[in-house]
Amino acid sequence: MFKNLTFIFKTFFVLSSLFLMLSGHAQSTADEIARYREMIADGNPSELYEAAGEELWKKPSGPKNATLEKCNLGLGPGVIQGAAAQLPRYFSDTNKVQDLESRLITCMSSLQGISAQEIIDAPFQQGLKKDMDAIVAYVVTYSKGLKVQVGIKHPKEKEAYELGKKAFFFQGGPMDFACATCHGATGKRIRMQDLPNLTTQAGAAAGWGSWPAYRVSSGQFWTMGLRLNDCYRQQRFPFPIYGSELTTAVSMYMAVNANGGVIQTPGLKR
Amino acid sequence: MKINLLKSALTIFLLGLLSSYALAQNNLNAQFERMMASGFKAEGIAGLDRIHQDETQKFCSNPVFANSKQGAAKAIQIQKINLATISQPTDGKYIGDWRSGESIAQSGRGATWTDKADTVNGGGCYNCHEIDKKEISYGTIGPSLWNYGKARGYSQEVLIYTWNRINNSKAYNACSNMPRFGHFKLLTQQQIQDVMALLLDPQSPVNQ
Amino acid sequence: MGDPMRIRATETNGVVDVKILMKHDMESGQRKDAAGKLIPAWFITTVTVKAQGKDVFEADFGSAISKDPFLNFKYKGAKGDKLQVSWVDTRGDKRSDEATVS
Amino acid sequence: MKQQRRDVLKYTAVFGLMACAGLITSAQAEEWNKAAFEGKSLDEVFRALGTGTPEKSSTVVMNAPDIAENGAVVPVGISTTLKAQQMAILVEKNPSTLAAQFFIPAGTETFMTTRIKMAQTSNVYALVKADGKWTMAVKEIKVTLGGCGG
Repeated sequence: MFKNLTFIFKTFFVLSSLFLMLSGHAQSTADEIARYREMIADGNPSELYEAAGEELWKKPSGPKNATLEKCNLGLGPGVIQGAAAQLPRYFSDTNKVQDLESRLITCMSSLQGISAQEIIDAPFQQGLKKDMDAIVAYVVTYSKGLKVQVGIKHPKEKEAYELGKKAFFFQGGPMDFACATCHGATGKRIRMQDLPNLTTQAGAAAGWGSWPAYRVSSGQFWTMGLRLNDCYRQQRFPFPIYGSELTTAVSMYMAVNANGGVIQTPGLKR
Repeated sequence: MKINLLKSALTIFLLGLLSSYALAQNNLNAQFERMMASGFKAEGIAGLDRIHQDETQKFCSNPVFANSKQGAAKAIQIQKINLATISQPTDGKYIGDWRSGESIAQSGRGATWTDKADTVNGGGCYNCHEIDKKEISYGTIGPSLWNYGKARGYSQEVLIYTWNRINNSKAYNACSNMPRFGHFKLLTQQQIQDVMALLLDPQSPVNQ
Repeated sequence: MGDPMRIRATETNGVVDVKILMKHDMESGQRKDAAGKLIPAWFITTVTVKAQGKDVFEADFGSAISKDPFLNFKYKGAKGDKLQVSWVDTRGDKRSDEATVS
Repeated sequence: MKQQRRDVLKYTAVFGLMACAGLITSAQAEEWNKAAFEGKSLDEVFRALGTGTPEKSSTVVMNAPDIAENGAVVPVGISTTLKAQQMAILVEKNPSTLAAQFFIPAGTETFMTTRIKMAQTSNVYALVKADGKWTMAVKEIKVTLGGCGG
C-alpha cells in the first residue's frame, strides 16, 4: 500500500518535472533564437552592397555613358532621400504604377540606354541584376527610419492595390498555395520563422518594412523582386516576371497595408 | 405621387450605382486575368497550367465570399467533390514505416521550378506542424500532431479519417491550408503509408 | 582585387571599438554547384589591422568563416587614429582599406 | 630594410603574393598555420597549435547563442580577463576543426567577435593562450533547420 503510494508520488514528480522541463525548453528556444537574431543584427553585410550601389549610381555607364543621378524616383530627378518610402506610385511619363525596381529599370534604360529586357532576363545575383541589387541597397538606405507613405489617390494606384489584393489571395499550383496561405493570419510560423500577417497594418509594416534585406542563409542581398520571386517558387507557381505589373501590384498591396510603419531597410534576415 | 417619383428615382440611382459597381468589378476581373496571364512564365517543371485554377482553388481565392452564408453552402459542395477523389490504399495497408515517415515529414523538397521532375517530394509536414517533440524547429500553421494516435486511439475509423485527410484535406475543410497530397500526387501511396505510421504506429516516437 | 570593406571605428573612454565587414564568398570547398561539381575552396586567410602604423589585431581564417566576414575587436586608442585593414585570400587576392576613428 | 625584405620574401614563399610592401611589413604578422587549419579533429588542431590539452577555465567566456537559426552564420565571441596573446575557435563536428585564430598584441583588449559556419549541431571550443598556457571554454551550439526546406 505504502509502496504503491510512493510509486504514484514518484511518477507524479517525474511527470511534472518533465512537463516543466519541456515548457521551459520551448520558452528558452524562443529566447535563444531572439538572442541569435540580436547578435547577428550587429554588422549587416547590406552595407557592402550600399557602398557598391553608390558607386553605380554616380558612375557613368551604359551605351549612353550616363549616371543615374537624374533618375526620378517620384520626388524629382536625383532625389533619393525618402523616395523608397513612397513607392510604388504612379508615374506619368510611363503612365504606369511602378515599384522601386521597375522604376530603376526605366531609369537605367532611358538615362543609360541599357536594355530593359536584358535587366529583366538577367539571372538573380548576376550581371545587370547584381548591379540592380547594389543600387536598390543604396536607395533604400535613404528611407531607413522613415514611415511607409504610399497613396492610392490616382485611379491607377487604386487599381494596382485592388489587383494586388486579388493576386495575394489567388490560389494555384499543386499545393493550392496563395500568398495568404502563409501570410494571412497572425502569430503563425513556418519551422522557426515567424510569418508576418500581411493583411494587417502591423504585419505588413514588419514584412514590407524590412525588405530588401541581406539574407544570411544564402549570404545574398535580396531585393523585394527576389523576395517575391522566391515566395512564388515556394508556392510552386510558375516564374513571376521581373518588374511585371503582377509583382508591382502585389508590392502595392503590401505597401499600402504597411502605411505608417517604420522602414528598417536594408534588413538582415535568417 | 411625389413619394413614388422619389422612390423610382432612388431605385434608378441605386441600380445605376450597382451596375456601375458590377461593371467596375467585371472590369477589375478582366484586368486581373490579363495581369496574371502576362505576369508569369513557365520555368522548369512549373508550367503555366499551374495558374489555371480548379473549382476548389477558385472558391478559396475569394475568402470574403467563402466565409459568407452563400459561401458556406458552396463549401459543402466543394468538400463533396474532394471527398469523391480519395481512394483507399490499393494494398489495404494504412500503416507503413514511421522512420521513413519522419524523413518525409522533415523534407520540404519538390515541385518547385528548381526541382527536377524526378525529385522525390517531401511532405513538408514540420513546416506547419509540431510532430515529434524532439524536432524543435516546427511551424504552427497547422495543429500539433504530437501524440496523434495516443490521443485519438488506433481504430479503423481514425485510420481512414487520417488517410483521407492526408490525401485530400479539402474533403473536410474546403479551404484548409493543407495541400492535397494524394489528389495532386505530391506523395506516393507508400509515402503516405509511412507518414500515417509516424502518426498512428503505437511504436512511433510521436505516440510515446 | 576585391570589393571595398566597411570599417566602423568609434572611441569611448580611450577604447576604440572596431567593426569590419569584408566582401568575400568564403567558399569552403565543401559546397557543390548546380551540376553537382565541388566548388573549390576560396577564402580569406589573414586579416591584419594597423592603427597609426602599428599592429593592433590579426585574424587567421579557415574555411569555416561565414560569407562576407565580420570582425569586432577593441584596442586602446584615440579619435583620429588612422586604421588600415588588409586581407589576403587563398588565391592571392588582397584588399586594403583605411578608416579614421571617430 | 634587409629585415623587411626577408619578411617579404618569406610571405612570397607562403602565399606567393605579398609583393605589395606596406601590406605586411613587420615581423609581427604570423604565418597562416596550414597544418592547424587542415586538422580534422580536436587533437590534430591541438597538436598543430601546440596547445597541449587545454584546461577548461571560467576566465574564458564564449559569447554565442545556444541555438543558431542558420548554420551559415553563427556569431561567436571570446573574451577573457587573462592577458591573452592568442585566441582560437574550434568546431568539433566541422569538416575542418579550426575555424579561426587571432593574435592580440599588447594594448588590444582581450575581446573579439566573428561569425562562423557550422555544418551541424556541435561543441564549440574557445581557446585562449595567456602567459604561454592554453585554457578554454566549451559550449554546445544547436543548429536548426529553417525555412520551407525547399
